[in-house]
Amino acid sequence: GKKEDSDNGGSGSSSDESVFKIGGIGPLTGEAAVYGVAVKNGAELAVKEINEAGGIDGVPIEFKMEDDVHDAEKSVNAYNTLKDWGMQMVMGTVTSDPCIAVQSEAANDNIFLLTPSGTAVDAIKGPNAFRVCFSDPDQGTKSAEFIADHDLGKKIAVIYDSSITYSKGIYDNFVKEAKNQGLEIVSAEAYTTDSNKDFKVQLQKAKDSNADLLFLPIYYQEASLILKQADAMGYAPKVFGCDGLDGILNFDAEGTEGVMLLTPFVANADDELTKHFVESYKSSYKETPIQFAADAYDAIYAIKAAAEDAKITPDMSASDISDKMQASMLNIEVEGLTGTIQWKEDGEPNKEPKAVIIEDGEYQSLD
Amino acid sequence: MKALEVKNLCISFGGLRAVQGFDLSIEKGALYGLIGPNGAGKTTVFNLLTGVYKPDEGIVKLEGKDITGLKTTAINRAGVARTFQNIRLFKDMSVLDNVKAALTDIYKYSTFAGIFRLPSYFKTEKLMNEKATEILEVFDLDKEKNILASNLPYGKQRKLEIARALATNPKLLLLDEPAAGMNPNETIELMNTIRFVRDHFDITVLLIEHDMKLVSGICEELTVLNFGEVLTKGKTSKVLNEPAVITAYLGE
Amino acid sequence: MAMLKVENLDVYYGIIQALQGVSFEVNQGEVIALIGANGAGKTTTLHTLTGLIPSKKGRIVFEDQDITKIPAHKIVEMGIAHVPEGRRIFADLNVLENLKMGAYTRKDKGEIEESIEQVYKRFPRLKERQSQRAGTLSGGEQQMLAMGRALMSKPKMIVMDEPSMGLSPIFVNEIFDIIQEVSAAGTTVLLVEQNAKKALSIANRAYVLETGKIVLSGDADDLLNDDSIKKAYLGE
Amino acid sequence: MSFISYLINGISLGSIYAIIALGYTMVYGIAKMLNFAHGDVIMIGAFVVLNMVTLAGVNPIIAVLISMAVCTLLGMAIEKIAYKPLRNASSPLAVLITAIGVSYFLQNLALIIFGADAKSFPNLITLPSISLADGKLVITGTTIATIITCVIILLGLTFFVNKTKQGRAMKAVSEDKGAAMLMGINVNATISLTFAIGSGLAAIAGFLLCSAYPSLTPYTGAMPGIKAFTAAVFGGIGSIPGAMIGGILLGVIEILGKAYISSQVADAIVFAVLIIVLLVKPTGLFGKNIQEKV
Amino acid sequence: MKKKISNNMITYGMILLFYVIMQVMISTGSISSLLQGLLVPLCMYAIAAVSLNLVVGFSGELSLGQAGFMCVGAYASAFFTKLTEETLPEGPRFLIAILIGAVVAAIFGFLIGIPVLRLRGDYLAIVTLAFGEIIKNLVSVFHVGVDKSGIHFSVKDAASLNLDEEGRVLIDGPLGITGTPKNANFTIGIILLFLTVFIVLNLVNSRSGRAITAIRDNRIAAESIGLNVTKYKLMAFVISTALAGVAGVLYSHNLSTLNVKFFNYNTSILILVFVVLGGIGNVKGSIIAAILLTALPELLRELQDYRMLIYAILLIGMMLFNWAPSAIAFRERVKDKFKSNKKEAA
Ligand SMILES: Nc1ncnc2c1ncn2[C@@H]1O[C@H](COP(=O)(O)OP(=O)(O)OP(=O)(O)O)[C@@H](O)[C@H]1O
Ligand SMILES: Nc1ncnc2c1ncn2[C@@H]1O[C@H](COP(=O)(O)OP(=O)(O)OP(=O)(O)O)[C@@H](O)[C@H]1O
Ligand SMILES: [Mg+2]
Ligand SMILES: [Mg+2]
Repeated sequence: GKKEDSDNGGSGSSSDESVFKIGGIGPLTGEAAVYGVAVKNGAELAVKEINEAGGIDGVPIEFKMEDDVHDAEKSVNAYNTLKDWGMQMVMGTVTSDPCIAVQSEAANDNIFLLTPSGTAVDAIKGPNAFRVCFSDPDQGTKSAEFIADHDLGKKIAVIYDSSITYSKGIYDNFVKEAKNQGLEIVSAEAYTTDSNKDFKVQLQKAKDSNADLLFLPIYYQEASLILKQADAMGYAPKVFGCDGLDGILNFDAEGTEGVMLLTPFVANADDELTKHFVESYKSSYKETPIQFAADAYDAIYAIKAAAEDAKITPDMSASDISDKMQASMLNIEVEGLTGTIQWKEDGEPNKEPKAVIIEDGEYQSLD
Repeated sequence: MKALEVKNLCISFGGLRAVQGFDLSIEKGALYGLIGPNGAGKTTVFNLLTGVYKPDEGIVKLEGKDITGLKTTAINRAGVARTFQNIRLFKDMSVLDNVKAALTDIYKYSTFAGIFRLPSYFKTEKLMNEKATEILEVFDLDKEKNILASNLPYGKQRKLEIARALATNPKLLLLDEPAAGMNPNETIELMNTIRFVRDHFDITVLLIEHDMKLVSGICEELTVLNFGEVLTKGKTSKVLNEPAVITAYLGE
Repeated sequence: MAMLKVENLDVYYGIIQALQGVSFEVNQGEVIALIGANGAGKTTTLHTLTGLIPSKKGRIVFEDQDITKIPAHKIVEMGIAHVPEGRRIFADLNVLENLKMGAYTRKDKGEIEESIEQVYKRFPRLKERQSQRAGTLSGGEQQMLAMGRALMSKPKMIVMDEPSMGLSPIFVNEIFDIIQEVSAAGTTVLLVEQNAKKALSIANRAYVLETGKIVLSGDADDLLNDDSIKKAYLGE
Repeated sequence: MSFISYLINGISLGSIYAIIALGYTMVYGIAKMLNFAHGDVIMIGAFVVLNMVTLAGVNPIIAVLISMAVCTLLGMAIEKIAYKPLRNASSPLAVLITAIGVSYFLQNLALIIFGADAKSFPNLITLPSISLADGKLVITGTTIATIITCVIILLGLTFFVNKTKQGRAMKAVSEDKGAAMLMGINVNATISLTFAIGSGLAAIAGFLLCSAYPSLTPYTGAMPGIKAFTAAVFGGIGSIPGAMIGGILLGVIEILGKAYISSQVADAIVFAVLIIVLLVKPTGLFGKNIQEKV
Repeated sequence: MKKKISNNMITYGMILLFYVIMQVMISTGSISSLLQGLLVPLCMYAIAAVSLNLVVGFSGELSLGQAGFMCVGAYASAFFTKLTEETLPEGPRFLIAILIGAVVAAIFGFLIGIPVLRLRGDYLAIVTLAFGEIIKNLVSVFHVGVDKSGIHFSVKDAASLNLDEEGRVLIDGPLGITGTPKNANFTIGIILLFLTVFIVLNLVNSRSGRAITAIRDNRIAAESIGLNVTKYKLMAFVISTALAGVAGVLYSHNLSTLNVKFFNYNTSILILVFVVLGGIGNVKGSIIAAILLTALPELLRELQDYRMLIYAILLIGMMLFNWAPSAIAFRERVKDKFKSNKKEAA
């Protein structure tokens, strides 16, 4: 790789033997590009920092991100392209469905895979696959628990995207757990990616159901529309969401006052790590990072930690690296942007979700 | 039994009575002409006979069998074939295939046999080729059989249309202005062909034409249509000399 | 002085050459017939003349102006009207609207009504059908409309492509009368006809086209009596 | 009561579809082509307004005018570069595919210029909303503006196409370009004008779309484009009033379907109604059923 | 006639050559992972394009719903495979899955074709597009699971399937079907492509095929010679949908995730792009265009952010080059010159 140098965070023009080649996969074009681009940026930032600080045990990282347009088949193509490039580990893929396909390929090839943001259960099915973010069931369950624990409401209305895995996954598990927690779902209305502009019907039904709380396990673009349309209807429910809502403040803070969300990453948190990250991200990319960028940043640091623990070297085969990394992932603890993370056997992260509420256009801790 | 018997055929378009109380009766094997001024309703009669339009009223009988109101496809199966005033060939198909398309329901093998090339495919295709070539020979088109229909000169396109109609094995052949756009020499040749077809294939021909040389040359009897109604009918020589026909249609 | 001068026209369809070095002249006030068998290139000649297809070589001069490269719509403005083969009437518009389209280039708004009346006088059938959708007219009626529409532009010169095709005998005569009337009223006429006898009988001069070349030309009367013409085009 | 409020929702959603469909149908009616890039011109128009207002601080009305100018030029350029060479192609599908290429092009161009993240579109329509029945029914200012604009465009286009010389030229061109030339009509200019108008309307549509649903990405135009295409067909493609009615009906059906049947399968319901309508009336609500004369 | 036959032979030969070259590259290890991974998708797209060409090219109808039928084939076959994963051996199971994909897609094609084929042109296009979207929308609300007591079904969520301990969710709403075994491989893909081409070309050159093209060229004339328009249109449509179903089977047995999102109108349109770019009614062209346009974005990866932009420009450029009358004339002239030069040289 000669050309990649310019955009992989300055890994230096090292020969193949003296770098770790990490491949990133995610949507850089197409409707989900915003998530892929965020992951690319976050990962490149981390790679740059690590390389500047001497790399992984002195070995620099070369990072290359390939586009998958949020499509499973293209994702496999991207994966194969990266294999041809000499990729030793996968940081990806960004979205769930492609991740399921790619992790199955990676499991076959025994290449280590760490997805920053693939939330579907099956996205890390193989023993070689891990993730940084919470899984869909985790978020659904944790949301229900949190709502019950903090007594935010008894009667819940939900609006979710029935055509995407993320939203549907959280919703299903939320419903399951809500029952256990004694919450009542009084209205559950869906929409699809094909008609994600007008939510007045769903809002009307939520309103009519006299819910105490509106649960929005969706992404912030739609959430923002929902909040504005609710406002225009004169409906001001208590709103609770998941990590998909993160980003809403940069997008448009209007109408977000009082919205609560469960997210591992808060861009205006005042710990040093976050501040530093947000600052350098802003200076490099001219925008505030969303949680996807933070997940990717943590993913790269997790790879570094595990690689150092495993004492892998760049001349090892990808399969050997994978075996060692798998074992080491269980040993490490990463102080990340998204919390202090340890990994479990099944590849799931073990970390505490943070709950925040938006007050005066800022996140405030809810605990 | 008559080849064609039509009683009181009527159709209107909006307020326009295009054809009114049209009667026609043609002997088997006749060469019959339908003439009349522009817009008199001749083509409309053809459209009624072939099921392109459904008549508002009236009965059409082909060799005694009532075919009124049937679909175009069914009427063709019953034995009526036609050509069109504005040529309608299968432009992107070869001359041979134009004719073979018309043989589709005459020489049959299953689609399955066609796809998997069973013996019946080869046997039947051979028969079809022979039959189609035989018909094309009549129209002197066999040498052009592999070129695209749209690449034929105008005159030959008209002939191909007749050949295609003939391939469906009709009892009655309807020709709408077969000589339009042809020069006098070509017209003469066409007249011979039409006569030959009638004799050789043992069919009845009803044709519309404005070229009086052709009409007087080959039609035995005529019906003259004017403003949707029959003006007169009878032997060609007699009809063409009637003053009413001269004033309405022929002039001079 | 020739009103229209065509010099050495070469026209291709793709790589097929349709015209080879066609040259002819039309003088002010003449009726010129262009005859030839099917596919000889008559329609191609007229299309090239009015700018519908480009020529590869050659020059067309109309009233001392080179119009070879001028787009079709400008040529119409300059005073050439074209009655195209196959009529090409606007099927979705009614008869009156079609006629109005014919007057598209005219600036003298007030007189358009007058011209319409004139056309109706020539073709009473069109008046009866003035609000019928043109696509449903019979073949002959459409031919009248095409002719009427061309006249609506008050052309200096009118080119007609087989105007008698599909017309009843009485109407063929009438059309030729009308052509003569149009000519008498001062419009120059270039006429392409399959009905060579009729065409030659009203024309001043004629050109014979065979496979893309002019093979014969001369006074119409002379050609009418030419044996080879008689045999090839008059069916005698 | 809720029915009426759903109805109002449907009309406001439908009015957005309608305004997009008008541009679609205009181009289809004249150039006889499905301009699949229309939705993306809308997106470009919205980005122009957004950047004018937020970056250059231009007055919203002027921003919309600039956007119209940009889209008009863009539309004409697209027509000239990508569509015109195919005007006489042997199949009308060729230009359809090229339009798809143009659509990809515009989306990816916008992606590179404006980035992938969704932009929030500022609320520039200051019309007050109307409250009825003690505030139980609210019609937003944007909806009112959209409907008024829709009606104005509808009347304007109808007048233009039927009553002006240019409009008549368009009709002639849509039927037979060769014959139109022989009438002295400048066919290239006429088609160019059609695209200019269609694309100018796209700019307005983009502005109204993003005012009603203030989230803008390079892909914002794609789905509304398809929905508007559906609406145009629903009303009878090529028919100007058809586009308006089709658009509004589509919006109403979508909302009522969501409200009374299922919000999960609302898309299926919309398309099912479309199919049923077309089966009963094969050329759409206002489409002329033209029988070919034999 | 002769020309047609040799043209068909070139098509078959091309497929065979492609297969042989790829196999040699695979066995010598000189194939890149990317290309190797692309082989099955290439077959899949080629099959889809050839099948759509039957409708668009030979039957002359504009269909924008081909992805919907691929979706049906993909889901039906993957469902079957998952259901019998433990009970049937892989070979026969996949064979049956292919048949099921084809048959179920054909049934949908038949049911949809009957009412819809009465429409023409752009109206047919929108209705097929609509059906594609309906299929996509409906399939994504299905939840199907299986346990000892049989197959369970719900349109709400996986939980309401009430499966017992051992139960497996086979279709999980928008998540679709995951973990379908990767039964498709290049050889099977090529065989299916070969079969598709064989069926389409032979159909076209048979009695029914002539009827289909005749109806396309002139419906009124076709009726006048006694052809049953509905029957032949439906025949082309149903065969086309069955083959699209087969393409769907390849898709679902090549990736371990199956999700309706892929089968949206964009995919239908992409397949139409293959057909038109390759030349309407040109089977060989469809295959080449499918391969070219599938490989192109991969080859352009070096261009990074500009990749899809360049892709769009190339697509427009290729369309203009292939279809613009002026470009065609130019190409013919060049060809002509080339020929005469060669003659002179000889
Ligand atoms: N579908 C239709 N709708 C309305 N009017 C029609 C329709 N078909 C035919 N007509 C009208 O019916 C009349 C008869 O038309 P037809 O085509 O039968 O005439 P024709 O005798 O064949 O004339 P020509 O010799 O000029 O071809 C014409 O006035 C025509 O305008
Ligand atoms: N669009 C076209 N593409 C290719 N070849 C064409 C085209 N139009 C005409 N030709 C060919 O050019 C030659 C001249 O055709 P043209 O139409 O000018 O003849 P014509 O003298 O008008 O004949 P007709 O009496 O049949 O109208 C013919 O050989 C014809 O096949
Ligand atoms: Mg007639
Ligand atoms: Mg001609």
